[in-house]
Amino acid sequence: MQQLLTTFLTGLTLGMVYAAFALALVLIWRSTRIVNFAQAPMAMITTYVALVIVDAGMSYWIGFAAALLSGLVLGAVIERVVIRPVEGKPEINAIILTLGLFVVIHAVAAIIFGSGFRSFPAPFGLRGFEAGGVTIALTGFAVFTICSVAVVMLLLVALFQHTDIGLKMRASAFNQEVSRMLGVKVTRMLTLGWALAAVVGSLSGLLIAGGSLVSPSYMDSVVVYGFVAAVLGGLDSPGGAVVGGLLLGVSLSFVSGYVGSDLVALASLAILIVVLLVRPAGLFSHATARRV
Amino acid sequence: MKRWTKQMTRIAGLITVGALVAACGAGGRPSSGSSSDTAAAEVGITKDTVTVGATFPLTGVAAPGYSEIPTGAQAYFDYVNANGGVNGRKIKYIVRDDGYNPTTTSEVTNELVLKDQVFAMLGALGTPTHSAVVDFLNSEKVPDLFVSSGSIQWGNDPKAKPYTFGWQPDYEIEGKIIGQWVAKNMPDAKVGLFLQDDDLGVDSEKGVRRYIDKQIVKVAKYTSGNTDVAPQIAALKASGADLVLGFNVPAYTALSQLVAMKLNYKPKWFYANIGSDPELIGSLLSKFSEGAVGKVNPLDGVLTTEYIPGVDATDNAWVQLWQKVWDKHGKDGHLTNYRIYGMSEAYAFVQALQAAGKNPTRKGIVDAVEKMGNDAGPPLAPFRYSADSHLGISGMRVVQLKGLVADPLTPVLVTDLGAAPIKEDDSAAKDGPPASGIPEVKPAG
Amino acid sequence: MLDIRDLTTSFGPVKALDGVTFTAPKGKITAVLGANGAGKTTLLRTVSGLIRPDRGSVHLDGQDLARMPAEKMPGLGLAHVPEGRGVITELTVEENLRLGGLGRADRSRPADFDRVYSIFPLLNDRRNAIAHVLSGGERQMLVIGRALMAEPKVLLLDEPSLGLAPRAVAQIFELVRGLAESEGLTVVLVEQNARSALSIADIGVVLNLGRLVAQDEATALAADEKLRHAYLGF
Amino acid sequence: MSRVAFGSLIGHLRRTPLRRNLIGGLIGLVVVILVLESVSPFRQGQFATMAYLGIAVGGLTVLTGLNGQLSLGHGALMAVGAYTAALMLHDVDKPLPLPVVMLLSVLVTVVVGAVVGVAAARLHGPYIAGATLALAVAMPGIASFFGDNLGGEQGLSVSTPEAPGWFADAVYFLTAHDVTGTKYLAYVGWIGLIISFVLLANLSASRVGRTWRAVRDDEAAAELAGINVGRARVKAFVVSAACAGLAGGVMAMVVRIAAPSGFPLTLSLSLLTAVVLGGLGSLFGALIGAALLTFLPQAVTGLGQSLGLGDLQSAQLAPLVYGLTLVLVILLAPAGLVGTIRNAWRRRQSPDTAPIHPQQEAMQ
Repeated sequence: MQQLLTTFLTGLTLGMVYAAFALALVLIWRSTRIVNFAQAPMAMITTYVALVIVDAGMSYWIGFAAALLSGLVLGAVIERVVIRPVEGKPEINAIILTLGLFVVIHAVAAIIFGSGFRSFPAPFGLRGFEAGGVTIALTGFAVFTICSVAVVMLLLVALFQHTDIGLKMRASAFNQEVSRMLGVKVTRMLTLGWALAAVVGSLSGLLIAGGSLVSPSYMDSVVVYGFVAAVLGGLDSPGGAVVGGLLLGVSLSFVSGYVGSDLVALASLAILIVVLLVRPAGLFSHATARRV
Repeated sequence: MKRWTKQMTRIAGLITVGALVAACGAGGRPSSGSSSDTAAAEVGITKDTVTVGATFPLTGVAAPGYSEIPTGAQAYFDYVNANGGVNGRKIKYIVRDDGYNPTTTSEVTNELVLKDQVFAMLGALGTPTHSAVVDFLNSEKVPDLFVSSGSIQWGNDPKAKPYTFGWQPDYEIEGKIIGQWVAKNMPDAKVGLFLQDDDLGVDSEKGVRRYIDKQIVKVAKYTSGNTDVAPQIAALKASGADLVLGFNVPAYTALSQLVAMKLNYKPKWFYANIGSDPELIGSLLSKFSEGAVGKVNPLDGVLTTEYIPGVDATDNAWVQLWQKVWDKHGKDGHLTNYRIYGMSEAYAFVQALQAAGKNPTRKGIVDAVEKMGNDAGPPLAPFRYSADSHLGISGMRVVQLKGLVADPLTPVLVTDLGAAPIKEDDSAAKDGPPASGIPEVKPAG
Repeated sequence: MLDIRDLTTSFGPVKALDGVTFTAPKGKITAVLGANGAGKTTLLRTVSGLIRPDRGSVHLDGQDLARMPAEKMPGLGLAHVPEGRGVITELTVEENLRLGGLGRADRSRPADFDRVYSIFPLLNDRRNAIAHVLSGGERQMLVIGRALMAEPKVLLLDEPSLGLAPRAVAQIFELVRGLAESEGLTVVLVEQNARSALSIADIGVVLNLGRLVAQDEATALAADEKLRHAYLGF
Repeated sequence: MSRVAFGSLIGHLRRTPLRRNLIGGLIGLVVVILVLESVSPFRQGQFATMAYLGIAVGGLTVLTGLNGQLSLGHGALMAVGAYTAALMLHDVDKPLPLPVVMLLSVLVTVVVGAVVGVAAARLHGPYIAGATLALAVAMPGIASFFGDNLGGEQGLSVSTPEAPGWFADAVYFLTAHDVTGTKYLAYVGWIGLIISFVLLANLSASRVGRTWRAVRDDEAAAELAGINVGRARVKAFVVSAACAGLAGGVMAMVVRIAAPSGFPLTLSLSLLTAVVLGGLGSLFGALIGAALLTFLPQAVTGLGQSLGLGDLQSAQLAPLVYGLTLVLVILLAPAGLVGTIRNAWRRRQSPDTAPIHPQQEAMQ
């Protein structure tokens, strides 16, 4: 029973992180129709920013804020400088470009920070929660993980549904030309979309790293599962990303604990295939395909 | 479409260009291939140099830790070269990155053997990676010395792989020694195994089961690369295991400790040597939570084994030598157990090269290593090298970590594969290094 | 009053607009007519900043709009209702309207939804519906309503009758007429259907292959049989 | 007179694509022999690597360039081919003849490719990308799970087959050189590459190829024209899987092992990058891409070392340069290297015509 609960809770925590990562991918997909494979190393490098600050003796929270802020800047700069020229071009160009960025950021991080493992602190306890002599794997940090991702999701919903800037971002994502006619500075919205996505990606990087080890490749598996989660939910649907992430996190945790650790990746493939065979554009795709 | 049907002729053009490029780079065919039967100088040996090659993961997931090994070896070779080299020859040490991908290992080993024309390979790391090239090296008759991996396949069949030698104690004898120690000292423990799902796990489990088959209540395997080990540790906890034997790499020692903390799971831990570098694990875990871990070493009290003196043994003559070498020739960073590992392999290579005589040949060094057996060197236990076995160091001792220091619980225990008995043998442990820090081995035979 | 002088736009070597000059007076409807490919839509897209002209000027209240980016236009009082309607179908009706309101010049007071809802009560009933479900006529109302949210001085209307039932077309034209008269809105109406356009317009201009070939009172144009046969197809 | 006759014979042969491709193939073979006989054994090994990468990239070029389907999982299909070959060449005294081994590698991969293709045919754009990405990551896990038969993490070692006597004799007859192991593998790889490229070029010039392009250009229009879109897509996937299988079979012999760690995600991704680097939709570009994958890392590492960088820095230089090359090619030469050169050439020939972008042609 305890094993069951532990497996479920670790899966849930991991699923929240996948969800955040998938959400970052969805934000970028919606605004620029690009799958950003460089999201993982971008998050990795902002986590290193936090690590440098923490290692310099400053508080975790300063590092945390700095990582999110540098994510914001990094996302905006990358969109402006590198991505802008391929927007609206064939999708494969953008895919190769983000793969190229993936490799470059990776190599740069390895050169600057070395390729060794470093430990990354957590702001809250890493000990499980005790109830009646039974320890549940719900640590303070896990609670923080779940809450912060939930808060980010609520903030995003509020931003998109209830603010003018959110409305402009959505409009730009759906129809750039009409948005321009209505006075929306579309390019600025795209930059903002990338910047916000990079912040959410950075958050997922910090949460994966918290109380664990980081190295330049520590986010690599997250990009796969995060992307699978986004595809599961439907790339256009932020809600789908969250559901996809949770579904994947919990099921993979059970596969790892009860079937075999080496079948985790296979299980993710199986889940994806089953879902896509039933719904080829993800669980939460709109009934109407917007292909013209 | 036109361009598709024209392709074939264009391809011809490309190949020509490729040939030109290749020809420029290759500088013509080497005159003496590996099959040289002339009396001329041996491949990789000149009047004043000996070239050796190595493949290590310098990038990618396996790079952390392992990429330090060649820096140690390099420092020791620099030390030897600064003191005149071996028989007047400087050792040129070429390291190539394989990213722990056997495909790349194969490519860079080709490069080392065919282009750089190394005399021998030294300390190439990894089981799957080195499996890819072991047949090639043997068919090219390149001495393949001291593979950095505990798989038994490097040494258990010298007929099939006459040029390949293991170095560290193989995982099976480590499993045996740990198993016997548990059977003797903790006969009532309920044992859980935490295994890496490859030859490390398989060979060690085989060794352990020889002694405590009935005590094992649970086997949990993780796949290298999947850092979420909570399901495995939860399964061990659920089984009620109160002693966990971990045959895993260092990162997973840290991860298993972290997850155990989350689950409030406090069994006795016994990590195999490969995963127990206390300094590395300590630094990995130093930042975690509640201050408690920061002050007390999380591995305090953990059991493990050792087969060469580690960086903690500051009063050991070997470690003092390594420290001296590193201070003088090391690059960035400080002396670590990985670097000591690299230096110890480099030391063994210098021994072998000396034993191969003034004009070493590939065949000659192989014969010399087969006779190296009990020669003095840093390992605590003798090598098992002979014409019938190319397995490396024959044993180790069980230690308990107190802070960052390893406290021996047993004398050095030596054994061999299969049913070979475990015996005490402290003979090699007492050897100190020569005053010069450079071995003085007489040519063999 | 929208004053267009010598407007010239090219796509590569092809001149899509060639020295077009005319004035659309305030409070009047100016119909831009011509065959397919005459340059009508290019004219509107150039005026609203979606295409950069080679030369020429577009003056609105003494300010030259030519070569200004499209996203500045709503703030300067110019609203463009594109061909094919341009409803953002993923947003709700009200969100589409809100978006229109964000571009208005004077943002000191809240956007006036009530005015649009009073003009188009149908939209009020469906304010929370996703625009995707609207019919063609409803979508046309929505885009005109959305353009009005910006409180423009000039409204550029591209083919509002396209694909609509005659009754819906009549309804829309009547509405545009009313807006021009009651609110002093300057309307530039691009239409394929010249006959019905001239029936509500005050002034007509005729384009052919990017050049202005005729410009007159709408009634006069409608009466010019030769011109009708040559360029207007009725 | 004889020259005239010869000329007319060539002219006659050049008239049909099949014959023209065959002639191209033969010329290619001659060049391959010349090259392999004149370079060092190390370069022969590199050419063997280039051959199997070229086969896989060629197949992917057909899928992505001709049919518009994206696959991030071709490394997994190569793994299928490699494991098939390895199972037949692992610890066996009398291995099957090499052509049979290669054929079986292709067949098994075709079966797997058909299954994947049927699933992928329903999907579009990023959804195919996601599914194939998951495939690339999942496949190595199968090898670990069935460790008893597939060798687990350690993999299956492959004993390189000896060159058959007739082959060695033939090469010796032509070139007066003996066939070493590495050279033999390079020959096997390049013969495989030439055969598969001739077949691919023919296929693309045939009705099937036109169908694929029609589906790529406009699915709805293709459907209206009576093309079974799903079937066309599955067919394209199967053909490219066959190439991946052959590539995997050759790879297993060149690398001498089939192990899960030999098929990381980066393999699949670098195949795709090679397709684009060379120029999407061109077999010639595929070969350029494969050449870059093969020669660039080693050249950069060597350059780093000759500049006095340490082993570690030189090792990290290779991925950095590779990544920068990708980014710069996409930003500065979006038609790929071949396409860009072709455009520049056309512009020189006739300055007025607008450049063509094979990608746009390919992907729209």
